[in-house]
Amino acid sequence: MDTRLVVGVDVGNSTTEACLARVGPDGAVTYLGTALKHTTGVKGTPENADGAVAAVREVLARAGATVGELHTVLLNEATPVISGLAMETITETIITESTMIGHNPATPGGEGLGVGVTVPIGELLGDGRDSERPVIVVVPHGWDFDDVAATLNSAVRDGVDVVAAVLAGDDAVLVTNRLEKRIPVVDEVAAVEKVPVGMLAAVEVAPPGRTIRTLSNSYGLATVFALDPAQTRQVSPVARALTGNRSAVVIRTPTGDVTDRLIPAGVLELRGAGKTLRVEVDAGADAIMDTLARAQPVDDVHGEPGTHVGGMLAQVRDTMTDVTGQPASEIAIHDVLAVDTIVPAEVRGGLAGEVALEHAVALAAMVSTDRSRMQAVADQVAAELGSSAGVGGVEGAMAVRGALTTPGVDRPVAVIDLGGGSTDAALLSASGETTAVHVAGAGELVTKLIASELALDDREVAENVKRYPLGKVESFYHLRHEDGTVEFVDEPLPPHVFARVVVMTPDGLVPVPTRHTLDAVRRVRREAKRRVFCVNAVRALRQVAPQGNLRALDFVVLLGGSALDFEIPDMIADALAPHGIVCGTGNIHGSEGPRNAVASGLVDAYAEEPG
Amino acid sequence: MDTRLVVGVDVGNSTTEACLARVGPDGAVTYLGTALKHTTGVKGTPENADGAVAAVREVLARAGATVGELHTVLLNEATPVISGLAMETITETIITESTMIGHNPATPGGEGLGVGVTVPIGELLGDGRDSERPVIVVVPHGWDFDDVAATLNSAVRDGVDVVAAVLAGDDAVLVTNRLEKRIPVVDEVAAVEKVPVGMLAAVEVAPPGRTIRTLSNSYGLATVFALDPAQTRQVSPVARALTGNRSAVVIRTPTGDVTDRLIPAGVLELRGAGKTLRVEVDAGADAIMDTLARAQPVDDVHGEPGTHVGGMLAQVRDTMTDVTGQPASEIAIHDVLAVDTIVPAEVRGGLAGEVALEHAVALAAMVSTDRSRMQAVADQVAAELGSSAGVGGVEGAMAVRGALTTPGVDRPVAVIDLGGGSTDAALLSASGETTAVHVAGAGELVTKLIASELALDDREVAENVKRYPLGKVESFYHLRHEDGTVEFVDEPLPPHVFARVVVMTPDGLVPVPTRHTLDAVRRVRREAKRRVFCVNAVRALRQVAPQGNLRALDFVVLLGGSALDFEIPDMIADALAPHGIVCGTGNIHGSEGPRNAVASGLVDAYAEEPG
Amino acid sequence: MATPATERTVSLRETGPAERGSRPDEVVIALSPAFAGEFTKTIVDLPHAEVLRQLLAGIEEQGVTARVVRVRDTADLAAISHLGAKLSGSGIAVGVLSRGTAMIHQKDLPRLSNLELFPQSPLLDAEVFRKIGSNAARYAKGESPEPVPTRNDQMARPRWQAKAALLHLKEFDCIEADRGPVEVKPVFELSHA
Amino acid sequence: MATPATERTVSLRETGPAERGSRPDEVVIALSPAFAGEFTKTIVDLPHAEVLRQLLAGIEEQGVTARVVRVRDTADLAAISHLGAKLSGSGIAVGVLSRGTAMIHQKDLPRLSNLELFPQSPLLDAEVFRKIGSNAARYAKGESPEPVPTRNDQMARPRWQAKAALLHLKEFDCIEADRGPVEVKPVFELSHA
Ligand SMILES: Nc1ncnc2c1ncn2[C@@H]1O[C@H](COP(=O)(O)OP(=O)(O)O)[C@@H](O)[C@H]1O
Ligand SMILES: Nc1ncnc2c1ncn2[C@@H]1O[C@H](COP(=O)(O)OP(=O)(O)O)[C@@H](O)[C@H]1O
Ligand SMILES: [Mg+2]
Ligand SMILES: [Mg+2]
Repeated sequence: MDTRLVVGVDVGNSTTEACLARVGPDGAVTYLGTALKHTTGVKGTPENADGAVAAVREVLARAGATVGELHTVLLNEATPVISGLAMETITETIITESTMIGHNPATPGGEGLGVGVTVPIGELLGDGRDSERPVIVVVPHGWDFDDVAATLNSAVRDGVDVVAAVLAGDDAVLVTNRLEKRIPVVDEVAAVEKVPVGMLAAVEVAPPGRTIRTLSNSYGLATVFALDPAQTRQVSPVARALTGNRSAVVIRTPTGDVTDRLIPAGVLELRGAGKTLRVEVDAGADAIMDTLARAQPVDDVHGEPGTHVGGMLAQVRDTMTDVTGQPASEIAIHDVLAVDTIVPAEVRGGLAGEVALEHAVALAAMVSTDRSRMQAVADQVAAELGSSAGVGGVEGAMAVRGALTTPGVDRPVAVIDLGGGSTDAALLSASGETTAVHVAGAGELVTKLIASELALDDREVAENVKRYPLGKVESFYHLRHEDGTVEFVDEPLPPHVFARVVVMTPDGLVPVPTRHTLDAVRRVRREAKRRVFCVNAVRALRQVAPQGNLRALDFVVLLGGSALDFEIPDMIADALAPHGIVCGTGNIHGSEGPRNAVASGLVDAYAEEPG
Repeated sequence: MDTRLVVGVDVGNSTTEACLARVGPDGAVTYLGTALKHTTGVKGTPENADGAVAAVREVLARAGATVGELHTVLLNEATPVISGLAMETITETIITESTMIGHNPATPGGEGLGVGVTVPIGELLGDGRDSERPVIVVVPHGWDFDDVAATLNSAVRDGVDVVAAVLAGDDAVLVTNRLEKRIPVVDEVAAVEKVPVGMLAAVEVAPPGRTIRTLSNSYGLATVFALDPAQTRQVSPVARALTGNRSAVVIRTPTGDVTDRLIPAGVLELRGAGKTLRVEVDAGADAIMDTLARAQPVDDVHGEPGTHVGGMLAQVRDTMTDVTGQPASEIAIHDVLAVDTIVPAEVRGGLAGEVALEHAVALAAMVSTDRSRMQAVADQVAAELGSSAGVGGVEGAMAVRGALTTPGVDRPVAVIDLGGGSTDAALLSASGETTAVHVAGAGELVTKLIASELALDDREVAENVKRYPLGKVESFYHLRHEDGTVEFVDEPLPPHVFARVVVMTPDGLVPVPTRHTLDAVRRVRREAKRRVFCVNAVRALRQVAPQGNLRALDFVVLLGGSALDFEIPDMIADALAPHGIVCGTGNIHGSEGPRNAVASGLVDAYAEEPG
Repeated sequence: MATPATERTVSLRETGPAERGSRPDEVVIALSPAFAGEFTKTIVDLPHAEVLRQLLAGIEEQGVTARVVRVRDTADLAAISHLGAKLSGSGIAVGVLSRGTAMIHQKDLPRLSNLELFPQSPLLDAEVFRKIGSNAARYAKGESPEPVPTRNDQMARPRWQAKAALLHLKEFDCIEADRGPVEVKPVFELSHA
Repeated sequence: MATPATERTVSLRETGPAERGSRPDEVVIALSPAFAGEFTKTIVDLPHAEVLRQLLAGIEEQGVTARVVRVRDTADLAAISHLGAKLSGSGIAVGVLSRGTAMIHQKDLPRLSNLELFPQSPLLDAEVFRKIGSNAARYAKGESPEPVPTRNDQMARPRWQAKAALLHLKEFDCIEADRGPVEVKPVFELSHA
């Protein structure tokens, strides 16, 4: 057989990659170039042909070769693994009977603790006034700060013991600056009309940079409201909720309370290894994943109908039906990754738009539909290019073959393909057999976690936060990188980034719409990557390693889009180092980095035994 | 019996507190005042009398009473619990054969990766020059940056392929700004003369704000040095050590390496419950504490002679001998608290003062000497005051009695006394019996952890970092608090705090001599408190709770100096909340906060049955 | 009981030429030549006293100090605001014209740029001016506040266009060419309507 | 092979009156009236060219820009340094006298205060001036560097006291009262010793 020009084509969920090579009569392979295109249509569907053809044309053009010279095109047998995502909040904070105001406004007034009976400012003066008991003045919308201060000053002059105030508007500093008697003032209480009147209440404001000490201590509340032990136990959640605040208001309502309700998110049913195991979603991610580990290999996963998790998995199955064309009943979920996360949500019953960090569980679910459709794509590619085309090998096996072209790698070698929807692992043993697995959860889940924890509506911003380091624009002429170093610019920076936390993308600074500090955004980014990719790397390797023992592994090569990330490979290498594993980012043909592994593997497989 | 004037006196490790009260014929108690003095001499020794007498005189003076009217003084039977501290580094990083330079200097030059043979700058020009192979130029001390740049430029013009440079001085930016060909330059290499010459090497510098990608990846090293798999495995620790750096140099020495050696710290022998359990110190804190839990109650603890931990415990025993006067052999260690920590230490074999974060284990050990010496102190107090004085009750029982004067508290109640050396817990059951325990580790261990992790030589600064919130002085007129809020000042701040992280102490700003960011210092502070006080609170409560079941507890009251801390009480309350426990800072007599519990308890005990 | 209808007036007492401030906690309010002088109300008859009072209140509530200067040699909003920013210790200034149009500016920005612009004077009520003051103070503290939400009422443009043009021309007449900015102390008086 | 013994000279070309800089990445070097003019060496004969070159190098290595001004109406180090700080975009300046005494100052500090002071001119060699430039640039970047370590040689005081007094008086003679500071461009020339 003379030398033949072949192209390996790997159709992924988001990217289609090609590898052009000349295969000599003796099977020797000379690589001529690579190309990368966006996948057209959903992976494993005929629409993929356009993307594949485009990749082949580009790699040929780059090498100055023509379609005519092309001998054959080899496509990957993608066991189409399709992933779906869902997230559910599992805790809810509710304030009853307006017993607490804990929105922690940015500019409260005065300092200290005031305990007294709530009195509307309108009833403060005139004969109806109450000059025996200490009072806390409640000021509705519409009052001018000068008039509020004047009214409070004259009331005090009339002998009314004004000990604190609660305002609707953002006027606390303005009022306290104009008061003769210095009192603590909490402001920006939007629903101030709901503050119970004539009730014993306490207002506390800490000095700048400090947090309150009394209302965040159950026994502080007991002292202030002379509570008996049973009442103290009942209000202790109020103290917990106010911990860390600089200001707070507590009103002594008979049964008023703040509860951190657990939302019955429902039960997950895991069927596998002949067993059906059940686990409550709100038991959290660890409990779910431990149960999952005991039902390996998983046949299917269901959510209790009518519950949140039931809805979550139904949602995943629906997306699968449009993708695979299979009816929902036929869709089998073979793996789930549960991740604990927090979602900022408004507190029910709050008077001032209080926001609490509620617990949530994010679920990535993975479906493997066994019907192979790559042959249909191959036929269409052959038709369009006028050359022969066929399925060259299974993704996992091809990836691990490609990885072998990385300098310093030897059998036995395991690869982890860090993609968008799923994380795939494959092991090529010393004797040459390959075992491959797919686990749910990868790049898209990381992006979703970042978006929800930072309350970012724009998915594009969340993707940027994931991919690039952060900076803080400190003036129009300089910004500070997340590693603390300063960088100056010659031209003044645009106004929309002034004083903002920004992402340093290749095409400029992208502001992150959040009131978090740079360090807080950085922690959310790294935690999301750790909880998805470090967990999944270990989980997937355990399924391919001999007897599930990581120590038996030598070389691990990281591939796929997420292996291009600036910190994920280091995190995974650190997680695997204690097991004595040499782990690093692949470098296909010593030049392509973590890209092109499967396409290159298809060419090598062909060269070994030209089918 | 008519009404009697009595004073309860609690002698602690650092503070001596007094409580004055009038006890009526029917046993009714009227509190008249409290006082707090520094303890004189070591707790449980006759020198305590001066402090006790001073406290009694002050509380009498405050209430306008005279020593003559005093009926009796009641002292606490302090089971003198004395704690010692020791810390040992258990890992050590060593670079052999100068194979790596990883000090990550602040101002490297240029960008990218350069691979070539190391050549001293002196041998660059003239006929001996090497114009075939790419070279990395090594520049010793004494060269002026203009001359370095001129020499490199002329070498390049002569056809020498200069691909990178390594400099002794801080000149990398100065040199790269003057080069015609842009190359990566690593500088500030103090021991540059030790860089092997004529060896294949690689220099990588990342753009500002980014980290290196090739030399921190094992397969990147394999690609750069064309390593076989065995060599790749051998250099992979170098990749791990360089992770997160902005610049690095790797020199291909035959067996050069970086090892993270585990220092054999020795074995701890825990004797208790009829068993002797052994645990390696470098198995870490969790392993040590789990083993300890299985040897409860602990009779004694020993360290393997001749090993680090042997030295640690010997050191603790020596301090005990001078304190208690007992011979070392008689000293029984009844509890230890092990805490994992990190200690910045210079890397052995480093060429540029590299510092690595080494693992260390801190040990607090507690000795209880059963001989009671409080009676001797009481006799001396009686002599000096001319009134009767005696031992009124055991510390734990008295503390829990005093806690009952906190509004909102009822039996059964548990107290945790967060002191300096030890953390003490006591439970008063519904039926009135008290069980008390002491565990090792409290305020002083927290201060020591902060000092070692931030490499603070001055213990006073570490105590300040523990006690007060942080700030960052951003200009002479404003600083930013750790909660992100800004505070302006009228007078310009002193120069020694300019641009520094400071502690906001009541007597002004104290700069923290560290290059860490404010957030990093804050994380060290909170972590140290969590690993000592949250761990000890749960550990101590388990030993007093019925069947060790925390759910059986209702009310927990926090007492002692560390309960005054601005965040420790909230941390402990959060840790106990999941067990349905109402936990908060005590408020003795509804006014004294967490202070004076034992002194008040002594008075109450006396009032019940005037012994 | 709504607040009694108090109508305030303001007079601007000149205290000397406007200097550069050195305190970083200072926002400068730069007034156009005819503000609270030739004119006493905005295009929708909001008293200039109330405009100034709400701007000052927005700044004070944020714990930041304010300095008021009168610009005399131009009636261009960008020029007035940028001049104020150059004088301001924090580099942040609020510029405002007699008819009400306002802008938040910063000293390093190009003159024709701005941090926030409020072009439609008919839509600017007391509450908006309070928020403008508050946002300016927050920029001075290095914070990055959400821009002040302003309605965009296409209907307003034609109805008010003529009056706006008239006020603009009248303001131009009050320009005193090549006379530098002066620092002024606002003195508010209560006059019961 | 030590670097060849190159002796550099510097001439300061005046480019106009010294203005306030606006760029925050700028450190101003403020020179006394006789520096690199009437005098060309420090009290220990370190060439002024080398002093200026090392200060500039320390600043450049930190990625910060520098501007050099000549102060003419005073020979007082604190006054020279504080004037430089007022002109500096970052508010940070290095002041240096002909005999070598130097100081790092900041615009908001009281005139008689400073960030770092180097009073003993005989102990200041090229390496110290390099570190002074580097520390000044790090303050401009908002960092808080360790102060430059300087030897404190009591012995030096008497030996050099007379020469220091002489140089001080001579520098005084070069004062040009009420002439403002000028911006200068240093031009270095290599002259092989
Ligand atoms: N430079 C990058 N840094 C970080 N993540 C990246 C980068 N490029 C792509 N990704 C992530 O990789 C995932 C897609 O991986 P890829 O291998 O291209 O997908 P697939 O193999 O499924 O086609 C996405 O989640 C994307 O966010
Ligand atoms: N205001 C405070 N904030 C935090 N810690 C404190 C405060 N005051 C004292 N401490 C800590 O309390 C410990 C001493 O506790 P204390 O109860 O006085 O000791 P003892 O009971 O052993 O006499 C020390 O570690 C000290 O650092
Ligand atoms: Mg406010
Ligand atoms: Mg440098």
